[in-house]
Amino acid sequence: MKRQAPLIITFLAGFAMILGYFIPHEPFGSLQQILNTWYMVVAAFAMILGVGNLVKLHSAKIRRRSPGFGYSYVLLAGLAAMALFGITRGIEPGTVFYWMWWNMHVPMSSTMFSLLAFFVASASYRAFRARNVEAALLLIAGILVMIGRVPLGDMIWSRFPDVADWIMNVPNAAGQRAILIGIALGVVSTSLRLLLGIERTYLTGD
Amino acid sequence: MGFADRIREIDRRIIFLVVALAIIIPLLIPIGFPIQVSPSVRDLYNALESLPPGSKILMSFDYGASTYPEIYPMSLALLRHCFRRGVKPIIMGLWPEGIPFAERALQVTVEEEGKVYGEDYANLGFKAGGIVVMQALGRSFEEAFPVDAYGTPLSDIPVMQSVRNYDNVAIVIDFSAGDPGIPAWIMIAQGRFGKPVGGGCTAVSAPQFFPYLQAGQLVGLMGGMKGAAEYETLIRTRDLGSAGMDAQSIAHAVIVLFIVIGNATFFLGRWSSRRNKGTS
Amino acid sequence: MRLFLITLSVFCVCAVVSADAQPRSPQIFDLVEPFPSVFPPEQVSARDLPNDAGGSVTVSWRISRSDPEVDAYEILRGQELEGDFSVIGSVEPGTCEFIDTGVSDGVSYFYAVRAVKGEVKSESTPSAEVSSSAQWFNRNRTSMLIALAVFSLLVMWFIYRAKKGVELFIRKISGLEAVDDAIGRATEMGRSVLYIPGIMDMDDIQTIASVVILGRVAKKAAEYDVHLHVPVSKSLVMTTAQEIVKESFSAAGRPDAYNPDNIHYLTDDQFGYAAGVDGIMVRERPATVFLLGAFYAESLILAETGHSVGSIQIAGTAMPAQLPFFVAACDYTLIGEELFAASAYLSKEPLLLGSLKGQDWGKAIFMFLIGAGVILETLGIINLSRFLVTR
Amino acid sequence: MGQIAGAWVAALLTLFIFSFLYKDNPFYKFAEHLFVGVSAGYWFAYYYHNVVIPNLYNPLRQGHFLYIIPGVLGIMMLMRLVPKVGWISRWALAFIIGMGSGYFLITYLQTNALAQVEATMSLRLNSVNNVLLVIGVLTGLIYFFFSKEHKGVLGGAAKLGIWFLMIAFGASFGYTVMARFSLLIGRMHFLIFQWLPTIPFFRGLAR
Repeated sequence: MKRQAPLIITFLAGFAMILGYFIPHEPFGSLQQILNTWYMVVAAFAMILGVGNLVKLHSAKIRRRSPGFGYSYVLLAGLAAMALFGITRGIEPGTVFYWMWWNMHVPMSSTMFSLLAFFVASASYRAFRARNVEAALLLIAGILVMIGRVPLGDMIWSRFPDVADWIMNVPNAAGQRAILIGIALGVVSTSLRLLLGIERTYLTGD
Repeated sequence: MGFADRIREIDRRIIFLVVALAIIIPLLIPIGFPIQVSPSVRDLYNALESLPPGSKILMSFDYGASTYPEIYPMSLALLRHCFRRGVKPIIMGLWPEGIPFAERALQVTVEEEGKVYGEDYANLGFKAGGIVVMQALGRSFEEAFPVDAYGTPLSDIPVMQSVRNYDNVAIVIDFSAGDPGIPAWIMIAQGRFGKPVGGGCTAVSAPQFFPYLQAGQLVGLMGGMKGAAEYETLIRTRDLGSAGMDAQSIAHAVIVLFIVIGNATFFLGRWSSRRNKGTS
Repeated sequence: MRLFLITLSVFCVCAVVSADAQPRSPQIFDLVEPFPSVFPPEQVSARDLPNDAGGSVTVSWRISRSDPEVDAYEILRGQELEGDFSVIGSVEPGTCEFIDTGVSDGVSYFYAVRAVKGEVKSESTPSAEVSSSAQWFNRNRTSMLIALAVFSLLVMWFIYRAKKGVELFIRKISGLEAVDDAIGRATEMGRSVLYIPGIMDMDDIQTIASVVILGRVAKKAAEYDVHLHVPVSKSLVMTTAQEIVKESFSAAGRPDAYNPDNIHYLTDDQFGYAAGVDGIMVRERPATVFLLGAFYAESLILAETGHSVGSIQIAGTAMPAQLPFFVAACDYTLIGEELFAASAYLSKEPLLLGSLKGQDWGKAIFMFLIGAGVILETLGIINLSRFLVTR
Repeated sequence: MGQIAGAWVAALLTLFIFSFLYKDNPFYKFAEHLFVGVSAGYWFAYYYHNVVIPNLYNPLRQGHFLYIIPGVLGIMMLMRLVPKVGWISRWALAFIIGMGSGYFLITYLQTNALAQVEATMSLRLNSVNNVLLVIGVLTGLIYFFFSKEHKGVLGGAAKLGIWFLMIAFGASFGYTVMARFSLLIGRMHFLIFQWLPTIPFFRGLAR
């Protein structure tokens, strides 16, 4: 029972999702939506485990005076302030939660995101080298599209934007399609293995 | 270690510094590369240009912090154009983060053009619900927004007094970063109520809206920072978009230069190692 | 003047009558005198929306001849032809369709549409009787059902054959061949292995695939006695990963070496997680980094930081937009489908390998369809693709 | 005042994160830990207000007792904290994995496989572009064959396939570079034109 039940639940939940796709008649028609709501609720409960884990690890760090334990205070303070203000005082504009979100979370998020500009530069310096045919194709396609999409490219040669468009619409589209079809088959096969209980490592043990 | 090797193994922090300079310098000292205006941006400009002064337009800010560098410059350009032409924008947002950006854009443009709140424009604020709000607007603006963003009833705002529903606005402009965004506005405002819809979106999502442009469901579209720069060219005001385009052009050139240097040193290194092998 | 108006009206009516063979609306004749200010909409029809869960009827009509002057069309509904009709909705001029979602299944309804201009209302003849119903199968999705059946049978057939002991050949996948060496390298260097399972939750198939691969990697890590560190972005992924790693350590005979604290939660936030993992990378300097699962824009932030601390990086994802960044910045990249093949490849279990063979047959069928479709289309014989359309 | 304080907090945190580009340092560590804490707290409160209240608490209060099921599944998940009955959390996990597999099985088969195959097979071979597209898709698929060794004709086709994939990777890389710079320009713009002007010396920069 202990071992069989999870396999049966997996199969039933997956089968329900598939039925919901093909059968518009109720109660099947709205199954996908209902199960998705259920999932969100379970994920919200699991959040307690995650945040609990974070608190446990960092309070242990502070207790043990591990190297850099001072930063754990910062982390716990940020977590506590955000969660407590958010739950007790609401999350609308004008609240402390909103102020912290707008002046801490948003700028740090967008700065982290903007680091990409630097990493794109260092990655292309390193990786875009014509070591072999494959790398050379990567390089040429990358450079042509890059140049074709800024005014500078247009100034050098007025056909650059057309070249960039052609690369995007023909060889790029072909490659992307092959990748997408391959992924779909991989997903179908993985899902079937899970639903049929052939892949069950995630459920083994006592 | 030869010169070529040293260049090849260059400390990546030097690359970071060059990239940062390539962005900061054009922002401070705009260069002014000529910008080609694409037809979809020109169409949008023409649609606004053809409105008689005093017309009202609805402008929805449906984007957030992560896409603001691309879309915020568009809103500046469009607001400037409206104010200069005497067209009166009615601002709203279907994304909570959109309104702070709208307010910032208004602050800048209103001061420049000397406009008055309530007379020349209105800000209805944020409303959750997406498509439901769009449909409610079709019945009555007052139903969707009983008060404006500052708590004033719509009936007390001069510019809103002659506005009942979509019938009384000339065009709907959407600054869109996702859902709810341009597709929903096309479905409701254009499809159900027959209002022309135009707008701006991120560079990455622009290609997916081309079919709407071809079908005439969108009167015009700005894609990414480049779209904003093109609009600035049309209204003859260089600002964020154009400055950003300079920075982008320079940064692109810098990256291409890095790639060229990388390849040159790579081949130089291979050539010298082959020669060494030959002599030993 | 009056004479002119009458002549014009008669002329209009004649035009209407001669242009349309449909039943004439009696109203038109009633309206000859006085002059008809608004013509009614025509040919009102109502039908049940097919392939739905019921509760909806689509009403369509031909717009009024005086459409440009009309203010709106009102849609009316009644349960008896002679009974009361009530207004259920109103649409703009130029519209010729309305979807009524306020009906009960199995009840008969009649619809009419009227053009409204100021105080003047001009109503059409009622539609035929209609009732809505829910369907037990969405016929638009027949091709999906066939595809699903074919691929399920293929995969199951090859799994069955594998069970019977038929040998299967699997080609080399270099990213997966490198796994052993990458973990061995960590032993030699005395450094850790960092495993990043992407930023999506356990309901994402890529995350599930990644966590299964984590099991295989953990087993090798236990055998080599390497410190395995798994920071995650979702609580459910944390609990699942803890289970799997614990199990793998027992299977490798080293249950004592398992420490649940090595698999810990950071934050649900995309860039908060990226900031945290970057910090871990620069401080711990792992010998090997695995980036397997669903990634978004943070892919390159992680891969570049991992490279800068000198780690060997094995990446893999089915997010097409992120693959270029992994290809550019990592030592090995599992491209799309290869990510889903990894668990079978690493485990060498015949049943799992059998499913790979099924995938290959799927590809072969698709290739055949593409080839046949293109040839038939080019020769102008038949458009095969329309059989595949699903909604 | 709150706005200027906010701008300063935002600007300092922005600079702290940028400092990581030079090397790991106490400022980055501070920002990183604050970021992890604040964002975890953010999502915790977000889940509470946007999932637990509307999808569990409200429906249960209104008497929709079907919602007891996700509540029970959620509590099963929490049972992990009690070692003796921890195994029951696998039931909740099994539900989620099953649901995810079923959902993705359908969506990927439809939007990735059938839609792409359909788009490709309706091409007419009357232009070089279309011929290239079809060849690219077919050879790309051959590259993904696992159960045949890539030798001979198959090997040649797979090689051509990987070339198409490489062009696709290069092109998408080049295509996204632009959007990535917009983000950095946005941050720099904030620092130069919004934060610096709060310091009297730089007031002239305000826009």
